[in-house]
Amino acid sequence: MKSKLVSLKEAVRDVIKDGDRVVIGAGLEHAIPFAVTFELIRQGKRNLDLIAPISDASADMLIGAGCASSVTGAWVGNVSGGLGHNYRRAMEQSIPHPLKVNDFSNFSLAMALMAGAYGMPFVPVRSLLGSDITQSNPDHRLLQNPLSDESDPVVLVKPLLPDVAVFSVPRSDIFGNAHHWGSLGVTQEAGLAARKVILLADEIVDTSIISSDPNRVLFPGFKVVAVVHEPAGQYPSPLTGCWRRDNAFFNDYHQHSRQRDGYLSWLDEWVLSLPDHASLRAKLGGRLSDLRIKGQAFSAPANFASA
Amino acid sequence: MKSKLVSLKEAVRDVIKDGDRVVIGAGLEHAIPFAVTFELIRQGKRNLDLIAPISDASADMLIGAGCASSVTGAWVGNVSGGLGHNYRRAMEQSIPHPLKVNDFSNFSLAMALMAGAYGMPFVPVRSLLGSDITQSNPDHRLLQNPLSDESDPVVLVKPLLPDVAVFSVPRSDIFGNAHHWGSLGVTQEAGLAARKVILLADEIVDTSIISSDPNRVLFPGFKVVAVVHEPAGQYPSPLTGCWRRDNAFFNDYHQHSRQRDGYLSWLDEWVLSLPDHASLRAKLGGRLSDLRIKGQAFSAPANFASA
Amino acid sequence: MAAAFSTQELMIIASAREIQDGEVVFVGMRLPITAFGVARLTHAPNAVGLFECGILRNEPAKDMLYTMSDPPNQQDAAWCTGTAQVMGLLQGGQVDAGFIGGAEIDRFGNINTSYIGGHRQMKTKLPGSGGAADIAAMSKRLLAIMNHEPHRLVRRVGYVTSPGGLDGGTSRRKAGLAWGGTAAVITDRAILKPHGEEGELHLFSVHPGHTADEIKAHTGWELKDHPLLAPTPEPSALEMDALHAIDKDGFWRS
Amino acid sequence: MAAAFSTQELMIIASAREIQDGEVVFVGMRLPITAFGVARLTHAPNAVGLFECGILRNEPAKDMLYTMSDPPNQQDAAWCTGTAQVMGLLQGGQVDAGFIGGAEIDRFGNINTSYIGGHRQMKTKLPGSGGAADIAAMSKRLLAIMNHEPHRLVRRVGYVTSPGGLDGGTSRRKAGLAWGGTAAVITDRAILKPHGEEGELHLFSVHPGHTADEIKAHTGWELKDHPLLAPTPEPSALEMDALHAIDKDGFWRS
Repeated sequence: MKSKLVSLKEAVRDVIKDGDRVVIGAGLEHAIPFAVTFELIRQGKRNLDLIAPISDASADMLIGAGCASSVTGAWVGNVSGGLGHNYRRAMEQSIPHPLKVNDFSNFSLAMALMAGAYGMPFVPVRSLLGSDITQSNPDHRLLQNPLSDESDPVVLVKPLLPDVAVFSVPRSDIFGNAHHWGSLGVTQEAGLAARKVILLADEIVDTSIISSDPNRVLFPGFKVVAVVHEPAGQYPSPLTGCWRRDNAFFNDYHQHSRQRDGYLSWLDEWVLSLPDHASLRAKLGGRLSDLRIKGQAFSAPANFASA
Repeated sequence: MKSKLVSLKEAVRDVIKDGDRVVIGAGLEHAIPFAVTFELIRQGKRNLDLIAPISDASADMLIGAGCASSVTGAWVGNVSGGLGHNYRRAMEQSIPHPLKVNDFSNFSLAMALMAGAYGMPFVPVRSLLGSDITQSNPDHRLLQNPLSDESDPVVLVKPLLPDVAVFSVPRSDIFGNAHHWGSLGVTQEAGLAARKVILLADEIVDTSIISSDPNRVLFPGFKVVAVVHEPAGQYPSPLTGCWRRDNAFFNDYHQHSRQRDGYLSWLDEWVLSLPDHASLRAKLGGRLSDLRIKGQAFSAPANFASA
Repeated sequence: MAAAFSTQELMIIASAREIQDGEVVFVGMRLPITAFGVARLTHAPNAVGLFECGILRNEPAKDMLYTMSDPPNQQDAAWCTGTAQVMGLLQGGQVDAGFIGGAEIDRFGNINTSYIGGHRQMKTKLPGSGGAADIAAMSKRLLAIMNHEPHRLVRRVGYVTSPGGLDGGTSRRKAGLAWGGTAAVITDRAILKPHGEEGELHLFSVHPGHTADEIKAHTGWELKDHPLLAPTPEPSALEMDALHAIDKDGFWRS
Repeated sequence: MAAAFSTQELMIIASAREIQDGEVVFVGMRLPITAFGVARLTHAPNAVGLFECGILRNEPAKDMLYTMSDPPNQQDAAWCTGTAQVMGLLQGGQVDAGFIGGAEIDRFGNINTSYIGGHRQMKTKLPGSGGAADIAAMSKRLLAIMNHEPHRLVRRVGYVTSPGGLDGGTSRRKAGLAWGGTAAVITDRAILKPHGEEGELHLFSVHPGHTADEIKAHTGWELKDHPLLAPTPEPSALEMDALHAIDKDGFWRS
């Protein structure tokens, strides 16, 4: 098998195209591959459709930088600060340009990705009943349950089929076989539904490490087209077993992004003036190493021996 | 929290009622809780609906003993031998009494349990198109996709909501928090869809072992109403990390069950004459201990430390 | 002996009282997760908490959380899984109660966290539902936490992100929601609960230091008295001890 | 130099040739899993194998398997998961080929493993679909393995467990199956492949030691010649070496 190891620059350049439907992290607030968010901004990608239930402040950053023409999600903001200022400016004032939002709830988005993952033509969701989400997103179709003789409304949600999904993982081999742990959000569904997957691996390990625990794999390695070895690629979000969250970074972003000018200077300092993620790590220095998880609370071993 | 630890006899007596819709194992050929199959026969439970994609020879044994009035599944037989002789006698000659079969395929059954697990009113399945399974099981409704303007048939499958699901697990605490590993079949869906879960645990461990690896848990402990400490409760099926399969036992069952008389004498020897599963373990003696997995191939540790 | 307490501490304790023993609760972040901890240490030792990122916890996390996905919420969790699994329990009717917040709530308990002014004539874009719509639709009881201002407690929200009683009466059931609805709205001034055939929110209890008149003046509809209207009971010493055992640094004190 | 080989060894090697490099294949048990191993060791080193119990393997298991769930198939798997996940890949069009067996197959490749005589006038109850219906409906190419007897290769099966070409022509597409269909039927006497507008199975190749006439006499419909009809190529030394490397005990030798 051929190694899929490439640089962050190559992965973003070669795999993500303008206009793609992309999942940049599927863990809500966990394991969001911000290194790809930053690199998409540096490479000036355009007209992306950002698919994610939440992905913390990643969408807000991409919207402010003009990379996105639409958001397919349940929540866009900054978990630390609440509102997403760039999202508001785009929606309310078309700054830097107009944005379309395809409204979902967290569960309906999970089910839409599940429908994509498992080849379902649609998925019936009851948890959208009563919500105006079915009004603002006409893709969601409110219908009578065809199996019921009594009044029984259901919402049919269409499958989502991302072009590319990007995930931060604690460890992967060079072929895209990877381990995930902690809360998973919609990672499995997004990985199975996507045409192509990019992994940002905190650590590159031998295949034997991954195959020692095949239950910790969420989707097959053959879905993965690029593996990037990028420690703290999820910074400033947390990654179970590896990194804590940098709450101050999110607060700082929230304050600076309140005004367009402040956002642009934040962007210059933290993204555009840095050539790559290694430069961000270097700039952070001790602030980053303080976030490294140094304790050990290991999973009890599971035996897979066959005899 | 109160301990849920009970004997096999108590769990089967108190939790599984005549007429219940029961899942006796969801791993196809893996981790089938045969100790419960045998105890259901000993207690003379009646009119069960057996829900399972496959469950190896468990359904055939229960059918021959007169415990089941229907099977909701994809395949009934004996994986080693192919055909299930009791299943054939029940279907072809109503021996010991007539049996209803609700035809599924493996995937449609998985999706029906998923619909039960996630509160879906139905689930659309394409993989039943073209099959006469939609003819012999009129619960499966062939309809036009309501979201498509072109001809696009889909099959709507109803959710399955078992009364009780029983699983063999390598380890559980006394509250029903358990680890599963290896191939999972429809275990997660069945556990989430069932009203009540019984666990047969090969080993009882402290809660801290389970919470050291919350990703190896498939459904919440609050679904579990009874935990039975029963080593080799899945014998003669295999259990990853614990027990190999006793192929000879299945072959022997296949030969004996060819004729009704042979089945009845097999039943007497291996089930009715034994008061409990400990007696079966004692009867097997070295034959069982030979199947114990003694090698070690441990999963690489995953760190869950928070700092 | 009643200890001194802040408004937020009172809201936490009032929220804790809404959790019953053995219940499965979507607790979310901020006040509710602390309320869950207080409930477990007092009257509800067997309550369990769900988080939509895919976590079930029997006990609250041991360290400070900025988000529900932070490492302390992962360590020693009872279950780490996906959003579909935990929220599927919700849609399957297996979740007793859920807490959500909001920017606007109306007299039938509908909550808007999406578009102030409605999606066609939006004045302000809010972040959106997250899991709130699902939790509002599918919990057996919905518990809302709000700041009590007239522009937040409005006669009718411009957009229903998370359904309460919709247009009141049977309209929630007619929309296909077989169970659930607003059980209580806990504000910084009062607790409101639905009452009457229409299920309109009524003033159920008045927090210490506030008056019914002041509360009504801060409510965007003509708020009526619940027949059981009473002062909100002050936190007991037991409740305050439990809260202090969790909030060691006094985050909710000020 | 062609080595001596058994009929089953020939069937395994003929099956291996149907697997292309890099493909995702539902391999199931018995002959196909061995064929997968041979293919990986010869022309398809990057093929991967799926098992409906919830296993993906890059390399075949190292020890003897009685069932696909046996411990040797779990150890060093590339992915251990559930049935919904692996078969969801199938319904999502991500599986290139699938192998199934059967009791009856008809001239359009439809397979019956449920009810001989049909479900209304059943003569014999067979075990049922398992995953076969799903694999037949949703693999990009279906590969069937059968013993070649007139009562097994019939004009029309009494019950379609696993759809091939249904009534021939466009009937499979009209049933809503957007892709797939029978690519080859590998028997102990021959290989049949669909041909012509109707997609009826034709005699594609004749195994060494057999004749077209004999094969036609053992087929329950008037079997026609495929335009590419030829002898089945004998196993090469490379293929036999690969097979022997896997089947160390000569299980398939007799």
